[in-house]
Amino acid sequence: METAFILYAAKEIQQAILTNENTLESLDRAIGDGDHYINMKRGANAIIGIEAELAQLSPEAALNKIGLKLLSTIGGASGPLLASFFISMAKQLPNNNNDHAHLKFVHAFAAGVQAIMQRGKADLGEKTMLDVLIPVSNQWLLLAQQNHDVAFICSSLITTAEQGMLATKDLIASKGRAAGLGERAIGHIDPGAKSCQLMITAVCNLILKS
Amino acid sequence: METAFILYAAKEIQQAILTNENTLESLDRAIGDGDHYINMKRGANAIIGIEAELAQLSPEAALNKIGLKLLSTIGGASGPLLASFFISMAKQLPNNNNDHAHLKFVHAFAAGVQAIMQRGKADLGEKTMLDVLIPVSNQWLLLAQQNHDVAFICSSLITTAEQGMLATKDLIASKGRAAGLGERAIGHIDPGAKSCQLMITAVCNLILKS
Amino acid sequence: MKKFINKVDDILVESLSGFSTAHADLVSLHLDPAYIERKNKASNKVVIISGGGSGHEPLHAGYIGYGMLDAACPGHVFTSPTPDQMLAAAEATHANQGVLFIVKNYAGDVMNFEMAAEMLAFENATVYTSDDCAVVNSTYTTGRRGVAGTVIVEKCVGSLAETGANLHACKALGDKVNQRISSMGAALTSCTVPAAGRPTFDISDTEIEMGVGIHGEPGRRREVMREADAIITDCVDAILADFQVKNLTLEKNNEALLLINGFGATPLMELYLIYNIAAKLFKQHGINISRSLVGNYTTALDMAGASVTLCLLDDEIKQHWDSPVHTAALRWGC
Amino acid sequence: MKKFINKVDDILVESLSGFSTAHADLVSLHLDPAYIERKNKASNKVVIISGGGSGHEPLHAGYIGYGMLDAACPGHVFTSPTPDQMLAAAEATHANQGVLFIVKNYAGDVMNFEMAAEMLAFENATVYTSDDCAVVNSTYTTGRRGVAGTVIVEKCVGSLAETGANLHACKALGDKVNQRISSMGAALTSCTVPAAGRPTFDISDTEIEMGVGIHGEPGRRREVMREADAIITDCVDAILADFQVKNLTLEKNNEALLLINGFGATPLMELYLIYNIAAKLFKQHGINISRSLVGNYTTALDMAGASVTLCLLDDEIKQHWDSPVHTAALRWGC
Ligand SMILES: Nc1ncnc2c1ncn2[C@@H]1O[C@H](COP(=O)(O)OP(=O)(O)O)[C@@H](O)[C@H]1O
Ligand SMILES: Nc1ncnc2c1ncn2[C@@H]1O[C@H](COP(=O)(O)OP(=O)(O)O)[C@@H](O)[C@H]1O
Ligand SMILES: [Mg+2]
Ligand SMILES: [Mg+2]
Ligand SMILES: [Mg+2]
Ligand SMILES: [Mg+2]
Repeated sequence: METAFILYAAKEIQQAILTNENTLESLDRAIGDGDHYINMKRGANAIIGIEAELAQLSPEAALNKIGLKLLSTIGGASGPLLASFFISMAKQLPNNNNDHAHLKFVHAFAAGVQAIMQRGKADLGEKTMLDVLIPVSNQWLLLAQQNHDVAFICSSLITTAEQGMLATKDLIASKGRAAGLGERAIGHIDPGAKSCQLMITAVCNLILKS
Repeated sequence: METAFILYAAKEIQQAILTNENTLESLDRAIGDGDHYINMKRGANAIIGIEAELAQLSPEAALNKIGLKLLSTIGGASGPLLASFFISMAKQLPNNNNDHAHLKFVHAFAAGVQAIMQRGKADLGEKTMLDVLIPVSNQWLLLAQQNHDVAFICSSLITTAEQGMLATKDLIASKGRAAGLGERAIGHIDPGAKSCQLMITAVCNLILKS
Repeated sequence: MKKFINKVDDILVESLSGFSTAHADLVSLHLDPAYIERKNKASNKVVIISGGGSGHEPLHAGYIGYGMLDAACPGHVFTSPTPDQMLAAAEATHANQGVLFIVKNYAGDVMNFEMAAEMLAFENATVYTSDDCAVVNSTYTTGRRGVAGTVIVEKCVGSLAETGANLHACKALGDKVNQRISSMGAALTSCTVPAAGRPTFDISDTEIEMGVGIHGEPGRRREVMREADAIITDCVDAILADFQVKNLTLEKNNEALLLINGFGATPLMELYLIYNIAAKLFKQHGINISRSLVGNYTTALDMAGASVTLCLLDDEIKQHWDSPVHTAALRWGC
Repeated sequence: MKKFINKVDDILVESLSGFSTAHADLVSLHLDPAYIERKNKASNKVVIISGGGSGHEPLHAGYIGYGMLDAACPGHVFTSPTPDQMLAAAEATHANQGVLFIVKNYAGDVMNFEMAAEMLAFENATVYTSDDCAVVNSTYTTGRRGVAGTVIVEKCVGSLAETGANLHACKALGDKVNQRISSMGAALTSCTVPAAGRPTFDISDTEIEMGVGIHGEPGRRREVMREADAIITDCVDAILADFQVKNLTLEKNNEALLLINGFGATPLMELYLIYNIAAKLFKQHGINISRSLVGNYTTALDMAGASVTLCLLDDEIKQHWDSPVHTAALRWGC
């Protein structure tokens, strides 16, 4: 993975967030406090704002920088979670030197997801972003180990992310702001799950296009 | 004038106020603070509330009691003005013993209007209740001195009151809450003028009926 | 209309009961006629009594206590109290030095207090507050309205009375302070008088009422909603123009008190944002804002909006503003 | 949306600037990262730092000063601050005795403060406030929310820190006070987050949201609007039930502090009416309300609504509640 790719991906993610203002805002208005879109936008814009600086860095340094920037920009619940994701990903990336590039990246992604689980003390089925991230991480590792081609993996992950996101609809939340809602959370997709699905889809589509 | 008549009149006045809730409230909302109906209602109900007590009194004692009750019940601008009216009327009534009963009452009414002018430091044309009361007082004195019959006088005063009330529409206010409005008061009838017109009309109609 | 009330007719008594229970160390409540009386008052001082329609809380009962008021007479919502209330309050609190009434300059308040003053058996005087410069004094008006600046008058006069000053001196200070205050406000929404059950005025989502009164009375003009900078600049300009009309030259290094008052439904966050704008503008005019007050001090029920008040200080006013005060709504130095 | 703002992105800095200018005797403002720091602090004491999303003013910056907080870290509206703010505030105010963070128990606040605490070079501890009994603790929840009771925790811990107590003692008192507080609120209208530009939730003219959060999060249930007696009875019952769940027996003559907190757009008149109802109900349960606080202390922007908070006192808590405090929003005894 090259830094240039990270920057392309950041741009795609920014677009994915900005074009889904209504969706993200409505979801967080329904079972949260309505700021998830604003938070994600602030984060995405901040990363694009330091694009030139990031371009000078190694991939892991860039990812780490992204994490730190998100940490000091987003706030809320999503801020430290996404920040932990990128910081841990950056830390993991230089390891697993025996793996080929793709697998290294998969492991880094998994480390990022692990960091979110630890920071948020949450797991699958709690109606959070992890309901997208954990299935995607698992599925990706599986497909990569089976040596599927990148295009197949990307298409498959798009589906996994969407299924994970949709699955949050029927759940009661046990973490995050929606945890106070009990049964009333049922019927609403989790905003963080939606934004993660959007970001994953954006990056997968970017790879598919190139 | 007998105390029984005062009590009949009070009932008619109460009805006139209660059936004009929307009108009075809207007028004071437009160029005042919206409470004129509530104030007048509170006053009228308080008088009916002491009906039994009033029935024991002489006409002048009853009028004085009405004034004091209004004074401690209505508040706002209309409270002390209407109170002054009745208290002064009560004071005047026993005088002018040479006049026949009707003229005595006319003079008492005039004294009441004078008291309002003094208390409010206001005169004709300032867009207040006085734009009804002064013309009615003058016209009444004139017709009574000309020995017109009571029915004619009552019909005539109903017209005078209505004209005075309608005339406030084109005026700029120089007294009361609407005085802050300048040109913006034009086009609105003064709420106090309206309630006075309603009360005068109610009493005149009572006499016409009997 | 959604409000925390039981029966509309009971609001006042229930709210006053809550107030006097919550502040039982400071005040006691009397009903029929209604007035709130200060506890622990001096036995020999000018008694300071204010009052007016309810709905402007914490005005006036919230300012009863050491260094400010001795009693307050609450009228029905937005309706001036009646003379029997003032008489009862004066008789209960009288402390051998006469009574000073502080009255906001509205026809109703003026006349009711006037009648009380005429009936009162002992020495008394009245200070009328009239700081609202939205109502331009002209041949057409009986006079300007008293709004948020009333709090400053009550604070300073209350402080002076505490020193044992006589009635004449208290009245003179009140008049002087009032003369040195100008206020100008804007409403974003109407208020709703509980007994009326609907908003006092209609205003669209894109309009504001410049110069609104604290009863929702119409002000100078209806305007299109603009950014805070523009609205507050107009308020500040109106105040500066008013000081000129009053022949009070605001000279370089004049010290002033800046009060940003919320009408009841405007968040503190916005009030501080307004303060930021107003303070900068006054400073640009060379005025030294050396005292500040930001919050809901003279409200109009649930109206969203705010007013800017400037009080030109001198050493005497400053001393009485700074002196200790212990009331429910204003407290410092003790 | 009508608000006194210029550009939505500038609200926070403009409002904070206004706050720090108006209270320049008490605080100073730092930007990038944003924190507000107390002036005149002791050189040797546990430093008390709080923070959270903005929009709850006067929480937290309004409680900086003698006897309460040493610094506050304001996040964007309803969004928790970021760890760099807490680090900068801690480094600026550190006074050789460690740092105590007071954090309202929301996932975002918890995680951001947690990361700051992990990165901080010196001794620190955190008190999480979780007084909102609207969110029933169950297998489904990570925990209850911190709401208006936070003010009581900050007051008491701030008082103890002023005596030179160590970090452990401050943390212990904070946990104890938090444990003895329950709150329950109701919203009549939604709030509007400036950046969103429209109300956070839709609610009709005949509905209320029982147990609403201070960010407009949905509460226990949507209900038909009722009279104040009925709404407040439900709040009081929820609080009493919560005390039972917590195994805190409210015994006869137990002293308690009753706080009626407005969410921002509810007039003081209604808050005192609520106080009147709540105080009577608690008294009927034998609870002795010996301390009271009524006003807008933990708001939710422009939301109309209020919450009832009961804090069970003991001698220690009473002493620290009564001790002198000098902040922008809470002041007594000095
Ligand atoms: N403990 C947690 N673990 C994982 N994800 C969480 C946790 N708490 C919250 N989230 C995610 O954060 C999202 C909300 O983010 P955001 O609205 O930006 O923050 P906040 O809730 O502080 O307003 C939720 O939709 C959920 O996906
Ligand atoms: N100085 C005055 N002289 C005569 N009438 C007055 C004066 N001031 C006010 N009014 C009358 O009082 C009416 C308003 O009464 P009301 O609404 O009950 O009191 P308030 O203005 O105090 O709310 C006005 O419409 C006007 O007719
Ligand atoms: Mg959110
Ligand atoms: Mg009126
Ligand atoms: Mg009125
Ligand atoms: Mg948030």
